[in-house]
Amino acid sequence: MTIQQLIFIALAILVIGSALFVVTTSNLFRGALMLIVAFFGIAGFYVLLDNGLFAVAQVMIYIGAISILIIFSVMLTRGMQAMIPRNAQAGSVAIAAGLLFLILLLAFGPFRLVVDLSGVPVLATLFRTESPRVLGGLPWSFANREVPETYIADFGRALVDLNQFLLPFLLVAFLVDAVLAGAIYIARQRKPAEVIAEREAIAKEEAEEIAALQPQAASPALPQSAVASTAEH
Amino acid sequence: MNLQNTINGIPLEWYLIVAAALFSIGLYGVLARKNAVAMLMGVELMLNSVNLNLLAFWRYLAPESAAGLAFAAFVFVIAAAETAVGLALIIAVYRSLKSVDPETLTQLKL
Amino acid sequence: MDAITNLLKIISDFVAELIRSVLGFSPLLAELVVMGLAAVVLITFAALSFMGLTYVERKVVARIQDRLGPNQAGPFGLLQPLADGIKMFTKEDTTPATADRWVYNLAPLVIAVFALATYAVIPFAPGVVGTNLNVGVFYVLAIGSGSIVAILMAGWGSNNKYALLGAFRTVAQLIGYEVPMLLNVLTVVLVTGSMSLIDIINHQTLAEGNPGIPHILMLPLPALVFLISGIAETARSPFDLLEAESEIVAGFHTEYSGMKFALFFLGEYVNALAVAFIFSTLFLGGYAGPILPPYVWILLKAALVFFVFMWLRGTLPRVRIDQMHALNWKFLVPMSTVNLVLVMLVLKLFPTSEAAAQTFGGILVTPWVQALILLAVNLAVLFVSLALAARAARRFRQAEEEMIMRRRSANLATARA
Amino acid sequence: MRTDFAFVGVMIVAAALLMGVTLLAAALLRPKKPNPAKLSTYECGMETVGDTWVQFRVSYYILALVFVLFDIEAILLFPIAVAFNALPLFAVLNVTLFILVLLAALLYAWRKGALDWE
Repeated sequence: MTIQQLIFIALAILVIGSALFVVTTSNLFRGALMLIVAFFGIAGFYVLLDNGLFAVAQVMIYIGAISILIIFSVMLTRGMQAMIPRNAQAGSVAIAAGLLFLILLLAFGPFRLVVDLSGVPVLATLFRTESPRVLGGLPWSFANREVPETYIADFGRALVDLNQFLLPFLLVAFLVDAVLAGAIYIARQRKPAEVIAEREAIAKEEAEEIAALQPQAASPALPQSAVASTAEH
Repeated sequence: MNLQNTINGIPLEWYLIVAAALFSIGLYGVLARKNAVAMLMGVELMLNSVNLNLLAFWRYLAPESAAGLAFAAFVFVIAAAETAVGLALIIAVYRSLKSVDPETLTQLKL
Repeated sequence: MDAITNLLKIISDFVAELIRSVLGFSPLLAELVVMGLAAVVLITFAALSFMGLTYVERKVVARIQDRLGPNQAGPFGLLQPLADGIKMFTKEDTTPATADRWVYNLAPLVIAVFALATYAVIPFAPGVVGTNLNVGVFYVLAIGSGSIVAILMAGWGSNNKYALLGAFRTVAQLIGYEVPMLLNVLTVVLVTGSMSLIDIINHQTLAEGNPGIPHILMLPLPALVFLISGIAETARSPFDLLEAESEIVAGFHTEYSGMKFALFFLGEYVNALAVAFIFSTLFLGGYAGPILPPYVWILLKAALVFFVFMWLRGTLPRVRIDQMHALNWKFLVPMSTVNLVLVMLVLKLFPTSEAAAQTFGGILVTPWVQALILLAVNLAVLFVSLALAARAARRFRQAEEEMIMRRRSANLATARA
Repeated sequence: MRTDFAFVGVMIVAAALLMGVTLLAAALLRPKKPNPAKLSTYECGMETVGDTWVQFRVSYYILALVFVLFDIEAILLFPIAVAFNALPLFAVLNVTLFILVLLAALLYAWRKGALDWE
């Protein structure tokens, strides 16, 4: 057992444990904190994968930005008091998720070498055992090479290379523009008067629509109730 | 265990198993939670497991290629975008309905 | 002479050799022990400089404000930090009954650990650096986000309205000022072509084929903005809004006392000192310098930057929260972005290497000429932005005055009627 | 195998251990005489009215949103900055376009008043 294997196992326990806590806890703030622990553990995996750039980027984006957004919205929505952690279908979902994990485990894991599924008609195409490195009928081969010293610069060059990732790179800018515009529009705090005016306008519009739909049987109560029900929400 | 195909003594399958477990946990979180913010946390876990897979394959199969890195970077971007918009929606819904339970969201107009 | 220049390197090599050969550890274990020792030395250095800096800062600020500062404990009050330490250790520490215990107690630990983790990449002399990461500056920026999480933990865990409000305000400030910091570090990385702090120092060191121009002469605007956002990132005066006692008591650490409070304090100072070190490394040439040994140079430069921090603290009044956000988002960020784009174009249009000029075109210039062009562009951006900001401020004031006048005349009219 | 991050891990562990020991030592040294008044939350002598975990204004969230935008920019721009010397002018113009589009997003937020603090 090498030291890297030990580190891997420790990280795996940390990540899986905190992820389980995240999906089961009823205290949403603590859940968000454990989510940060899980993100940190995954950054550790990236270090083991010789990718310092993404380990640091993981800390920066997921812990420094996304987690902050999540914690802010936990506080903004006050959703954690007396929170019911699970909904009605939680039991069946748990079984489904467990099954999914089992299938993935059989597809990737060392168990595939123990449990021979090649005899089962449908599964045989998925889990071929004649070659140990086959997934969905596609063989893969290991590179067995070190990461080049210049991988950051190579990545940077690929991002702005017309034949590689220039288009998605530029699209990211537009995506982010759209996200910011949309999120600000959705989340901005409107003044109470503004909201009331808007709702009244909607109610009036709806009332007119209803009146236009049934001009002969226009009972005076109907538009009024429509106004009331819209204004309530 | 074929040590030829391991890096630092760790076979690729280990990463895949961890990623699979993380994905399943995230899926459970998305489907079984009663709080929209908690569901988003599940989505984050799933996206992270995908990224772990992408970078593990990059390291073991094609460390010279930038494709694995670029995909992982774009997953970062998409994750941030998805969280930003998702949480903005949740906050807006919470303001009008005073609830973050997706089951109370039964109408299209707030 | 050589022994003095490389003193730190010789000592560290000697200790490492001692552990390897004399104690007879296996290579892996020996390496781990050396790393652990180095970490302990770095942490001790940070903790001791925290104690010293509290004293020096109080003295300096007192002198600026025509006071004496600490002068009771020991000669010139030199034992003051020790007295403070004993007090912190033995002070009763209460946890509010309604607090979220785990979160509340872990927050100071998290903030201290993340503040100390920055020191893993600061180079003190050639070969004397915790680790030379090839993503060095990116690491420094990323590890700072740990303290944001710790502040939210403290604010939440205290179960106190003031603490939570203070945490929110501080976090809004920290994440805001991280943006100009990012953009200006990016400018330095553009010029250097590497994120490693050692490479950044080498780029500013006089060597064959390298004129060794400190980046502050090439990029004065990024240096200035980095300094401002560094002060804001460490929540020091004039950006110490969380200490606005009249508004929100004492910010996110209202409920903390004793050693836990001391850890917050330590985190604050250690972060400020780290910013001073990083500023010296990025813009002042780090440990590079003539005559004196390298570790003296880096300490001198960092001390100079820290003195600027104390000076600003002693002289400037605290900014208002809306001014602080406006300064960041409406002035520093747009200015830094425009400057970044212009620096990019200058670097591409005026390359210094012949190969680059032949491949990509542009006018071949010497490094000094390129530095002069960068300086000119930087200053132009700075002055144009300042002029624009001044015009906007003037307009704003005029509009405000007009409004006041209108109101006054309206009041007069109602009074007459 | 790159070992350059090993020291970061050692540093984090060592810092956590040392600071934890400091906290423990302080916990052993200090007096402990709690009483209900001492353990109450600091509210200038007033009892907390209502729920402490109050709802906050959404402008904090929007500021965080703009911050996330620039954070995303950073992860893509830092590798490009490292590769900058080997980039053709065409690529640099595209990076410029990228940054200007993001600047447009900032200007939009500015115009919408998302950056104002009232």
